[in-house]
Amino acid sequence: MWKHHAKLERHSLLLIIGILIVVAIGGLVEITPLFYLESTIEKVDGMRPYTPLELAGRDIYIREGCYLCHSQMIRPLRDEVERYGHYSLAAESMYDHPFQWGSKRTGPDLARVGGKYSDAWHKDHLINPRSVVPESVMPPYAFLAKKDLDYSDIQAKVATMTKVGVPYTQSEINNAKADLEAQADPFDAGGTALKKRYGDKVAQRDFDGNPDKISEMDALIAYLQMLGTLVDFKTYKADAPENLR
Amino acid sequence: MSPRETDDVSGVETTGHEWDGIRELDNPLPRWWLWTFYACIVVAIVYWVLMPAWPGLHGYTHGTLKMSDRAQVVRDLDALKTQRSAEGAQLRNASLEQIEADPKLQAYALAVGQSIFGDNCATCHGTGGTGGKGYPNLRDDVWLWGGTPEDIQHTITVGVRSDHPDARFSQMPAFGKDQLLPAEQINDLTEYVVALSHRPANAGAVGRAAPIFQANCAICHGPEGKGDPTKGAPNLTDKDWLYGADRADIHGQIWNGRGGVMPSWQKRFDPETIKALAVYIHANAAGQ
Amino acid sequence: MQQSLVKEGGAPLDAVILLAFTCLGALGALLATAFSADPLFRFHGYVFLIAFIVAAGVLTVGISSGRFRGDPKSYEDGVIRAGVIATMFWGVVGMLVGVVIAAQLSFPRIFYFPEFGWLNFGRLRPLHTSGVIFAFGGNALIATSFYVVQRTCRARLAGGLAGWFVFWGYQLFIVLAATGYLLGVTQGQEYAEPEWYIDLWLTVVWVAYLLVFLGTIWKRKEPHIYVANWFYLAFIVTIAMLHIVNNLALPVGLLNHRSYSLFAGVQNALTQWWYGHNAVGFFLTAGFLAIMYYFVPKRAERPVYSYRLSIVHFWALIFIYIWAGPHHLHYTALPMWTQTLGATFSIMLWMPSWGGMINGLMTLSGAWDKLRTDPVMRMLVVSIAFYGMSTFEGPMMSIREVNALSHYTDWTIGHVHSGALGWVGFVTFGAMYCLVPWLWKKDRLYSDRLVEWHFWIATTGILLYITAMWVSGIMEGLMWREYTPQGFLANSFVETVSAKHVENIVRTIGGLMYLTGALIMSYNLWRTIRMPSTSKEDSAAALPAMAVAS
Amino acid sequence: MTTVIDRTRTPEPEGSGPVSAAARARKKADPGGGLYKARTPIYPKLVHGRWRNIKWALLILTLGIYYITPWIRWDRPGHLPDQAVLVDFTGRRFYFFFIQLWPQEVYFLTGLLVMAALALFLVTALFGRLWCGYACPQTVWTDLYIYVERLFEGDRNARMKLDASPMSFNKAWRKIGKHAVWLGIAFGTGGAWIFYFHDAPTLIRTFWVGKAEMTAYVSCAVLTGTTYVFAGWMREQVCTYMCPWPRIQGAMLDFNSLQVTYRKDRGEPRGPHKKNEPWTGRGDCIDCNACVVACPMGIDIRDGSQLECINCGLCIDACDEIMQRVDRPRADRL
Repeated sequence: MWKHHAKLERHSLLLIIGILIVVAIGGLVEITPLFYLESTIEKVDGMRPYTPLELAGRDIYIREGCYLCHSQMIRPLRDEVERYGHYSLAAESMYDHPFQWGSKRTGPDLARVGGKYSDAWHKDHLINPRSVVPESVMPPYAFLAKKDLDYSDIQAKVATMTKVGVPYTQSEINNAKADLEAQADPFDAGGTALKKRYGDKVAQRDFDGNPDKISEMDALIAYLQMLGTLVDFKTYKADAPENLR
Repeated sequence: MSPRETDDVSGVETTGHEWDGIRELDNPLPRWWLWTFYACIVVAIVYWVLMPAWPGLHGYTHGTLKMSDRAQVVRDLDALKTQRSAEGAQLRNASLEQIEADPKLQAYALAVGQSIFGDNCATCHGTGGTGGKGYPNLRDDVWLWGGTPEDIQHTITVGVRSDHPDARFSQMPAFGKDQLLPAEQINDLTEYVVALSHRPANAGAVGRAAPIFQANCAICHGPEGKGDPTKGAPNLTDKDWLYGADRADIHGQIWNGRGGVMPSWQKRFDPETIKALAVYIHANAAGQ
Repeated sequence: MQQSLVKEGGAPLDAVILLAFTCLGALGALLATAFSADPLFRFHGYVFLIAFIVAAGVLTVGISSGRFRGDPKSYEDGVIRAGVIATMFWGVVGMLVGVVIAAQLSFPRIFYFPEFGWLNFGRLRPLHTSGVIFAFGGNALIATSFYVVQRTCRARLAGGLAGWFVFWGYQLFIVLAATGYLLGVTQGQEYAEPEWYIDLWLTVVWVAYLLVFLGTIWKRKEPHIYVANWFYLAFIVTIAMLHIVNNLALPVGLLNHRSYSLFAGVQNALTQWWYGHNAVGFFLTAGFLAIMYYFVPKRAERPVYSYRLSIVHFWALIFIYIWAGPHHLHYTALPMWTQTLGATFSIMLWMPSWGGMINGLMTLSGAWDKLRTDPVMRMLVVSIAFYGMSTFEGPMMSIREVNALSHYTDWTIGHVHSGALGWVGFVTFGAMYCLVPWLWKKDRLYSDRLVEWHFWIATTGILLYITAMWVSGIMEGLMWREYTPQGFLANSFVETVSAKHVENIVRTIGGLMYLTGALIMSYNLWRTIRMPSTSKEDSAAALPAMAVAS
Repeated sequence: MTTVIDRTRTPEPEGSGPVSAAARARKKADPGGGLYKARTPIYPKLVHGRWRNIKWALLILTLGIYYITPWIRWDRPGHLPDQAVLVDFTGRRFYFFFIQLWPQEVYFLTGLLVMAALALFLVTALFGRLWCGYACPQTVWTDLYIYVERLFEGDRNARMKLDASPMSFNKAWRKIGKHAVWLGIAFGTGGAWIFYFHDAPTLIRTFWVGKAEMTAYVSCAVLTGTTYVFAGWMREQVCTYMCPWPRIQGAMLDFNSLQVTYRKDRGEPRGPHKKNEPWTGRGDCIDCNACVVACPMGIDIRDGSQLECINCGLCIDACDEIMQRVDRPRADRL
C-alpha cells in the first residue's frame, strides 16, 4: 500500500487527478440529487416571484448585509415555530437567487416578519433602531430614506432572474419599471395591472410615508412586509408523507 | 533517494527522503487513532441505517426510524397544547370579566400575556409597554380606541388601519399637505389646540381658530376637544400626545394628518392567546 | 515561460507577455469605465485601470532597464518578502475591522455613525471575514507556499514574473473586494461576497497560482513530492473548484456590477455551505496544515513523525471534508438525508483532522525542551493544540441535537475564532517569525521578549474571546428555548440581546488584545528587517544543488 | 543521580537528544510495514515518598469532592430544591450553595471561566504542569485504576509476569476482578455525574426502577464508558496524543517555571556503583532505572524535557528511595 502511494508522490499530475477525483465525489453525491429529486421542494400554493419593488428591496437587503445578522429560516423546533411562525419551507425560497437563510441570529429571524409590524415602525426602526427598541444593537439606516432608489436597471434585473430560472412572464419583464413605480404609490393607476400580474395580495402603499420620491426605504420595507406571507398554509398539506422530512 | 536510516533520538527508521533538511519517520499509525476512526465510521453507518441518508435516482433511503423533524415538531407542539390545555380551555370559555375575577385564571392569563407581549408587542410599545412617539403608551389610562378589556381584545384582533376587513379605522385629514386649510389657519389651529390642553397660547389666534375648529375638527374630537374612543379620536385636552406635545409636533400632525397602523394579530394568535394578552394589557394599565 | 526562453540581452519573455496583458487589461478597463452607467461598476473600472497602468509602467521601466532577469541559480524570494509584508498588513487591517464590529455590537450608540452608512456592521463584517481569511490567510498561504515549494523541490519558482503576477493580482482582488464591501458590492453569500467580475479576476489569478506552483513541482530536483506540497496542491485545486461552482452567476449586464446566482433556495444553500465549509476545510485547514508540515519540523529540527499517518490522514481528510457542508443547514428546509450525510461525515472527519495534530505534535517529541527556549516554537505548538480543540468541537457541533442549540448563536462565532485565532493565526505568526530572519538574512529576530509578549497577550485575548462566546452562545440558545411553567416562551428575543452585553464587551477586549499582539509582532518584524544583515555569503536563497543538477 | 525540581538554567548540550523509554520500546517493536502500532504497555512501579503522598491526598480529596458533593443539602426557601449544588436543566436554574443563577445570568460563567483559565495559566507559568500531574481527572482516575490493578495483579514485576504468562485460572480471576472493579468505579463516576443534574436522593431511587429520564441513562452510560476506556485502556495516550491542554501548558513554561528534570550536573557520568567504591569522579546516578519504572507515562526523565512528562514527581520519590540506600543526598528541596 505504502509503495503504491509513492507513484502519486512522484507524478504531480497523478497526484492532482487523484485529489480532484477524491474531492469531487462528496459534492456530486450531495448536490446533484437536489436538482432532480422531486421531494426536495414542496408543492405549495401562493408562491410568486418578487415584484420589481420587492426585488429592488431585496437587493438593498443584500447590499447592506442584513443576512449577516438575520436569518430567514425558521427551523422545525417548537420554540422557533412559536416565536416566529410556521417553519420555513424549501418552496418559500425557490425563487431566491441567492438564498438568504443566514447563519446567525444577532437579530431575530425575519422569515415571517411580513405584516407583523407597521410600515411606520419599520421606517422608525431602520432610521434609528434604538428609538423603538432601546436594547437593539442594530446599525442605523437613516440614509435609506434619503436616497432615491436607482431602478434604472430593474428591467434588466427581472430579465436576468428569468434567465436563471424565475418564471417571470414577458409582460412582467416589459412592465418592470411601471410595476415598481405603481407599487410604491397607492394612487398610481398602474396598481390594477400590477395586481393582475402578481396577485391581489401585493401591497400597494407608500411604504416610507414620503410621497415625494421612491426611496430605498420604500423598496426595503416593501420587501420586508412581503416576507413569509406568500405561501397559502390553508391549502398546504403539512402532514402529507411527501412533505414530512 | 537516500537510503533509509535510523533516527538517533527515537530509534525509528526514516523513509529515506529528505527535503530541505526535513526527513520523515516511518512510524506506524497509533492504534487508538485508527480504531477511533473505525468507530466513527461504524457510528456513521448505524446512523445511515436509522435516519434518512442516501439519495438515489428517484428518492432517498428513509431510515428505519422514519425520523422527520416536521412530524416531531407537530408532536412537540401538541404536547405543549396538552400542557396548557386545562387552563387554556378555561380561558377559551371564560369571558374577560370571569377571567379577571378568578385569581388563578387571571394569573395564568397574565403569564401567557407577558410571554406573548415580549416578542410581539414590546417591539413597538416598548419593553414595559410605555410606548413612544407614534406608539401608544399602554400603561396609562389614555386609550384611543377604548380601554375596557373587550376594547383591547378587539383592537388586538382586528388591528388599527390594518389589512383586516373589520380593522378599526379613522382618518385624520392632512389639512396642510392636501391643502384643505390655508397655512395661517393651521397656525391658528395649533394655538387653539395648545390652549385646549390648558397651556398658555396666543389669545388672538385662539379666537380666530375657534370657528375653524368647530367646523373641521369637532366632528371627531368633539366640540370641547375631548375626543371619542369609538372614532379613535384622541382627547386634546389632556397631557397625553401620541405624536408629541410641542407646537411643532401639533402643527405637523394637523398638516400631515398621520395615523398609525397596528397589525391585526388574528392570524398569528389563537383567540385564547389574544384574550390573555388583553387581560395582561388591561391589568398593567392604569384606570378604566 | 521558462528561464531558457530568455534570450541573451533581449527582454525576458515573461515580462513582455505580462506587459501585453496589462496593456490589454488597461484598455478593457478604460472601455468598461467609459460605457458603464453603473457608478459602482465604474469605480471598480477605475481601480482596474489604475492598477493596470501602474503595472504596465513598472513593467516598461523594468524591461528597459534590464531587470526581471532573475538569477536562475537562486530562489525567487522577492515575492515571498512582499507576501510576508502583505500578510502582516492585511492581518492588522482585518483584525482591526474585527475589533470595530465587536465594539459596534457592544456599544451601538457610540460605534455607529448615521452619516456613514458604509461603516455599518453589515458592510464591515464581510470586510473583516474576507480580510482575515482571504487577505491575511491567503497572503500567508501564497507566501509560504512559494517558499516551501522552492525549498522542498530545490527549484526556482516557475514562470519568472508569474509569481509576481499572482501576488499583485491577488492584492488587486483584495482591494476590489474590500472597497466593494464598503460601497455595497456584494453577492450576499457568506465568504463568497465578491461580485462576478471580481470572481473572474480571482479565477485568472488562481489559475496562474496553480500553474506557478505546479510548474515549480515539475522542475523539482527531489524525486518525491513533500507532504506539505500535497496539502498545498489540494488546497489550490479544491479552492478553484469551490470558487468556480459556488460563484456561478449571471450578471445583470456586462457593465453592471450586480449578478444573480444560478442556484436558488435549497440548492443555493447547499452549494454555498459546501463552499463555505470547505473554505474552512481547504483554505484554513489543508493550506495551513501545509504550513505546519514545513515549519514545525524545520523549526524543531526533527523528522516528521509518521509518513504513513501523513498519507492516511491526507486522503481521508480531503475525501471526507467535502461532505461536511450540510451540517451548517441542520433543521433547515434542506432535505434531511443531506443533513444526515453532513453530520455523519463530520463525525468521521474527527480522526483524519487529528491525524494532522498528531503528526505535528509527535514531530516535537524529542525537541520538547525547545519550547522553553524558543517562543516561536511555542506559538506553533499552541496553534496545533487549538487545531486539535477546534477539530474536536466541530464534529461535536455537527451532531444535530447539539446544533439545534448552537446554531444561529455566538457559540459558532466562538468555535470559528478558536480555530481562526488559535490555529490559523498562531501558525501564521509562527511561520512569519521564522520567515523574516530567513528571508532578510538575519541571525535572529529583533527581540524574543517581544515574541513572548505577543504570545501572552494574544493567548489571553483568545481565552477572553472564546470563553465569552461560548458562554453567550449557550446562554442565548438556552434562553431562546426556555419555557415558563405555563408552557409559553420565557424570554423575548430582545432580552437575549441585552443579556449578551457583558460577553460582547469581553469579546471586544479579547479581540483588542489579539490585535495588540499582532501590532507588537509587526513592530518586531519591522525592526528585524531593519537590522544589519549577517555577513554570511551562504544565503538561504542559494540553490544548493541547482548548479550541479542543471 | 537525582531528579530534582529545578528552577535553575541547565543548558543542555547541543545535539544530545532525549530518548524516551517509549521510544526505546518502539525500537524493539516491529517498525515494519504494518498499518498501525499497538500501545506499548506501561507498568508503573509503586513508589513511596513525599510526592506520592501528596498525590494520594489529592486523589482522595478530589474524588471525595466529586462523589460527595451532590449529596450535600442546603436549605432554600419555598419549593426550591434543597440540593447544595444542582444544575437544573428543566427549571433552567443553577444552584450553588447560596448562589442561584438564571440562564440570563450565565455571564458570571464567563468571568469564572476566564479567571479559572488565567489562574491555570499563572500556575503553569510559575509551577509547571501541576494540573496535569496532580489535579487533572485523567491523571486522578488513571492513578486510581492503577491502584486497583495493583491490588489484583501485584506490582510492576508481577503484572509483567502475569501478562506474559499463558491464560490460567489465576490470571483469569485477577483480570476479571480488575475489570469488574474498574467498571464499578466507572459506573460510580457516571452515576455521580447525573446526580449533579437531578435531586440525588430521588434520582437514586428512580434510576434503579427505570423511571429516570432518558438523558440520565445516556449520560451515565457515556461517562461510564469514557471513564473505563480512558483510565483503564487509554491512559497516557490521552495526554500524549489527544489532549490539547498539555501543549498549551508546555508552551507556557519558561526557564523560571518549576519543572521536574534530571540534574545532569549531579547525576553524570552515571553507572552502576558497588558498595565501598568512592563517589569521586562520577555522578550520583547509579543507573538503577528506578525512575523509569516508576513513571506512569513510560518515559526516562534522564533524557531531558519531554512532551509526555506530566510533572507528577513520582520519579523523585523513586530516586530518593535509592539515594537513601546508597547514602547519597536526596533530591534538592524546593
